[in-house]
Amino acid sequence: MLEKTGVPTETQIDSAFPNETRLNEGPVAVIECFQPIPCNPCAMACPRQAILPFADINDVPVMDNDKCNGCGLCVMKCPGLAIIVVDINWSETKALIKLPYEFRPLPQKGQILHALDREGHPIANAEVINVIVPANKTPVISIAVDKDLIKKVRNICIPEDNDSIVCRCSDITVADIQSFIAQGYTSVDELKRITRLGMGACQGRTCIPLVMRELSTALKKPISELTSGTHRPIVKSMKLGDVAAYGGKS
Amino acid sequence: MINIDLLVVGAGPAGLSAAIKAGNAGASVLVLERSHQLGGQLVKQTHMFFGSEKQYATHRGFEISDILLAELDKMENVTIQPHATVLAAYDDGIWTAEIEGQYQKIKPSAVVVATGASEKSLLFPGNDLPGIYGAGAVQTLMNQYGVKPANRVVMLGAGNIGLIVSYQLMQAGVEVIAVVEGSPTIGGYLVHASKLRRMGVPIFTSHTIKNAKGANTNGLESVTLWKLDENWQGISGSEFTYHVDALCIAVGLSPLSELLWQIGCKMTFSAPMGGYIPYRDKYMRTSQKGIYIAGDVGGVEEASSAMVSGQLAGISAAEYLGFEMPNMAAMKQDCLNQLASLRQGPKGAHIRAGIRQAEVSFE
Amino acid sequence: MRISEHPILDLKRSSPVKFTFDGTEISAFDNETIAVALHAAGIRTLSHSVNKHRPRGLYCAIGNCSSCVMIVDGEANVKTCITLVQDGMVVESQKGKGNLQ
Amino acid sequence: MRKTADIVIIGGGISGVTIGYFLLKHGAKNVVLLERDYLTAGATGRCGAGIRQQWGAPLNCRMSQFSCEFFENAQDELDYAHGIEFHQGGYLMLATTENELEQTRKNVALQNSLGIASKMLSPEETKEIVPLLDTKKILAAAYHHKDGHLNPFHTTQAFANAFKRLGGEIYINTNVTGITTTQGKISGVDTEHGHIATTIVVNAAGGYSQAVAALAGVDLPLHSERHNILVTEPVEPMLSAMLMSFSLNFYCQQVPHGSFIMGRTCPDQPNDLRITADSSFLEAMAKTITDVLPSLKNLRILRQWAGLYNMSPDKHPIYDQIPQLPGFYLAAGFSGHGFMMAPATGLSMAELILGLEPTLPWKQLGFNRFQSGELLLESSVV
Repeated sequence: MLEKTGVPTETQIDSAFPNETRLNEGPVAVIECFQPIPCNPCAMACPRQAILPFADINDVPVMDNDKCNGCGLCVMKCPGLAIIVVDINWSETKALIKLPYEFRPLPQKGQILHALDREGHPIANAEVINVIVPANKTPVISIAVDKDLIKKVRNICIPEDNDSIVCRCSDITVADIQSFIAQGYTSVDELKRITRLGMGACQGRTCIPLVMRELSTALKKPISELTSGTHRPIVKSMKLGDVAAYGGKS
Repeated sequence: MINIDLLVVGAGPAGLSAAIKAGNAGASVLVLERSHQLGGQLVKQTHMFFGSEKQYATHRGFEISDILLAELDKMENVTIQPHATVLAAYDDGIWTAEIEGQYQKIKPSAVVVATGASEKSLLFPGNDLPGIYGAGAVQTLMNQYGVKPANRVVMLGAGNIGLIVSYQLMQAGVEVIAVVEGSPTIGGYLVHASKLRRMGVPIFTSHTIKNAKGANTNGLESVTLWKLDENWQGISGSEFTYHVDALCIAVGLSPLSELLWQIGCKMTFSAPMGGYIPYRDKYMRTSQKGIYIAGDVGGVEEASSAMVSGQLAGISAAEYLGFEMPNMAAMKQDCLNQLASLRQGPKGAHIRAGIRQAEVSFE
Repeated sequence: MRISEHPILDLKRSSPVKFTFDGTEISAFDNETIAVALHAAGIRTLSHSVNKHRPRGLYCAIGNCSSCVMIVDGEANVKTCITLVQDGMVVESQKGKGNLQ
Repeated sequence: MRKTADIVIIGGGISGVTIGYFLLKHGAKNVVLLERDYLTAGATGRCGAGIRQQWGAPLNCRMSQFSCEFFENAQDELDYAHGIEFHQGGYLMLATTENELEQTRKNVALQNSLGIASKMLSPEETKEIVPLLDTKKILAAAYHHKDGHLNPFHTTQAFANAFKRLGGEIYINTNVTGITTTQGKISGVDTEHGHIATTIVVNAAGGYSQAVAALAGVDLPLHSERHNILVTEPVEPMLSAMLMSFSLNFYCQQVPHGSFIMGRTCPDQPNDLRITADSSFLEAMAKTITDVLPSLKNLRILRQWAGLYNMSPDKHPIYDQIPQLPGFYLAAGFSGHGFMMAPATGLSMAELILGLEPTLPWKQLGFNRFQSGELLLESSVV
């Protein structure tokens, strides 16, 4: 339970979420503040009085869900980082969650992050949809996650750059490749030309199969539907002087 | 310019077998091998071969290489050239090569491409540290040169190569800490696996490497492994670490098909055969007239199949060149029968699927 | 280190030679490649990658990859896994892309 | 894929993306670019990517002057994070015969009169710039320090990104299968992914311009020639200038990441759009280059490839509307220097299509010159 673990119980989480009807009506703030402490910035932050005015500064916040439009102003004002905004119908398959994140480096729009649960375990990948950096230095990050995870995801973490080497000759990592694929380079030849991958002394023997696997994963296409790229002579390097010495003799 | 009836690219089991058959038929044959040693992967194989008598079963790989080379030694119309890398194949029919440091052009009337396969690699943080080797490199060190690659090794991959090389490592005096396999089951022959288990080597299926670490100067010092879930994702919390000075990667082979691409052979991707393979007819001809394939470049199989496909390619190329032997049709049929029997068991299912995909008729 | 006794292989060593690696004398046999001889002497960091300067060693041992390039008798970018050692050879670690002589 | 556009550009090489960029910059709307494979898949991704202002014809001087200045400021203008890697190491044009020496002198005088600060160098002065050079065959050289080299992939991407930021749309892997006309005018483009209705089509298909024109039944006075290039392993910097010689038939440079790129014209090349590599190129190139730069003999060749020069009768490009088919524009026939001229191409084509006053003398580059016989002569092409 919360007092022992720092993690709210399922009952507590359920009590913080609005009912399904309200969730379906649009973005709404969810406040996971269960212990009376002397603190009221959330109620002060809300321009629509959706967080009901406190009688006592020790009150726990109470929402009028119908007034909330999910603007997220309270998210960046809560000293306990206890508030998120959930938009379950953000797209056909994904829900949007706005959450506070006070670490550097900041995530970038379009970046794929790990979505963490309330115990800090990665439970899914999440795409960063928006990053708002307010003056008070509590940025609000919007992420898209699978709809069934809205009650689970409560934090993010930026995956470490995967510095596994794809191309030894030109020192290109899998993070480099993933970033170029995300920028729209979606074939072996395009990646070769923009990164020099496979253009070194090994002639692409080690790296091309690895890149094709990365492309296949990123594009969600079987390798058989990708093209392997061009195969240019020569297969082993040869000195200019030795080639120049060729006299056509047999 | 070297004019020759048949150019054979590669002096491994497939290329040597092709040269024997084409040479027997009377063709002038030039075999070019990039290494200074002939025999391809055979020379690194210290284990007794499977198969049947026709594919030299129970002989060890390096002995088979000697047998094939001794046979070729008797043939005056066959030249075998080590230290000779074929560089390129052009659409005007000219092939170029570096032969003992010299640039040469060759105009062959037919070609058997028997370039074999190259090892696949794997992505994980630290994958380029010194001390991380392809399985072939480890074999080269210990079996070709008698040098111990390391003291404590983890093997990635429980296919035949991973299992065999693990065993060979132990014969070379190296401690094999574990064999790690991403699939839920062991891919190689189970007799190979049992050989290792009774030596006390654990085999972890549904496991893979998470990362490798090492100091700048000495290279690899430890590997962290973890368990995979049913979607091949690492399970956090399942990590365990071994202190080792080498990691050996045996995650499969990929056909070395660059020359076939260059000459315009039609190719198809076959995962079970290791990657892109050429379309070929039953008798090993590619979509390009006069260009034949033999061995792993046509799809990764065992050395026994490589030898038979080499024989078949050699006979077919000789026939294409107009050479005759009294029993050519029967010899070809014998090769086809041998290949069918080598591929017919449950361990041959993926190969049969690959062949079905790539085998066509060009007439 | 070299294997002294092998259950299957009858290891025949050929003529002994000496070469230097970054100034240190190394003993080898003349049918070995440079990379093999260095391994036998316990040296396995052979090169450093061109951009990130990561240490690299023998990886494929058959000239496929570029992991083992060194400066041999003044010549840069020599694939040491397929170059045979010779008596008196001067082998040096390569930093960067190598200078052409 | 959209169904209508104001302007459709065919070809995702450097010319196509610059035309698109300048069109939008000058106020065009709804511009779509179609590329059969991917950006730079054709000649752009295969070219030497040298940039020079040393030409023998005034028009080429003007065009390349404009282009070079554009590239100098492209980083700011196009706002491309990676950078286009413009390395201005200078071009050395080597003269080895008396005729060539005389022509080189004339060219330098012309260039100087147009404000291009090229100069003649003695063999000794040339060797100071390129110590590797064997000067025994060299009578003199022309040098211009502002010439140089670009990364063709990043340069194309920089224009493409800027084009998209201005609202342009790019469809890659989209083969044009037909060009439709109504009452003798362009009415649209058929692609493998659908039809786009438009009244303006720009043919910027490089080596394949004739094939694209043929889709509309138009026969162009152009042909495509195969040219080979080789690239070496990268080594530490040792040659900062681009070397070229018409009499010795070669060009050669070391690019920023260390590789040498070199090419020469080989005789008897197929003109059937084949771009497979040529079996005779390597030894011809190796002999030529080791003769001039003997110390490269130990440098290793990594790869060779070929690409198409789209040749016009007078080795100058054609910027024009097809006279018999209103709405069908052509930017082709670059004869091997389309990459370095690309900003001039983009601006000129935009002005031509949008009916703007010419910044550059592109009016001389129309089809008229072939009828009137006023061909533009250019001596300086490898």
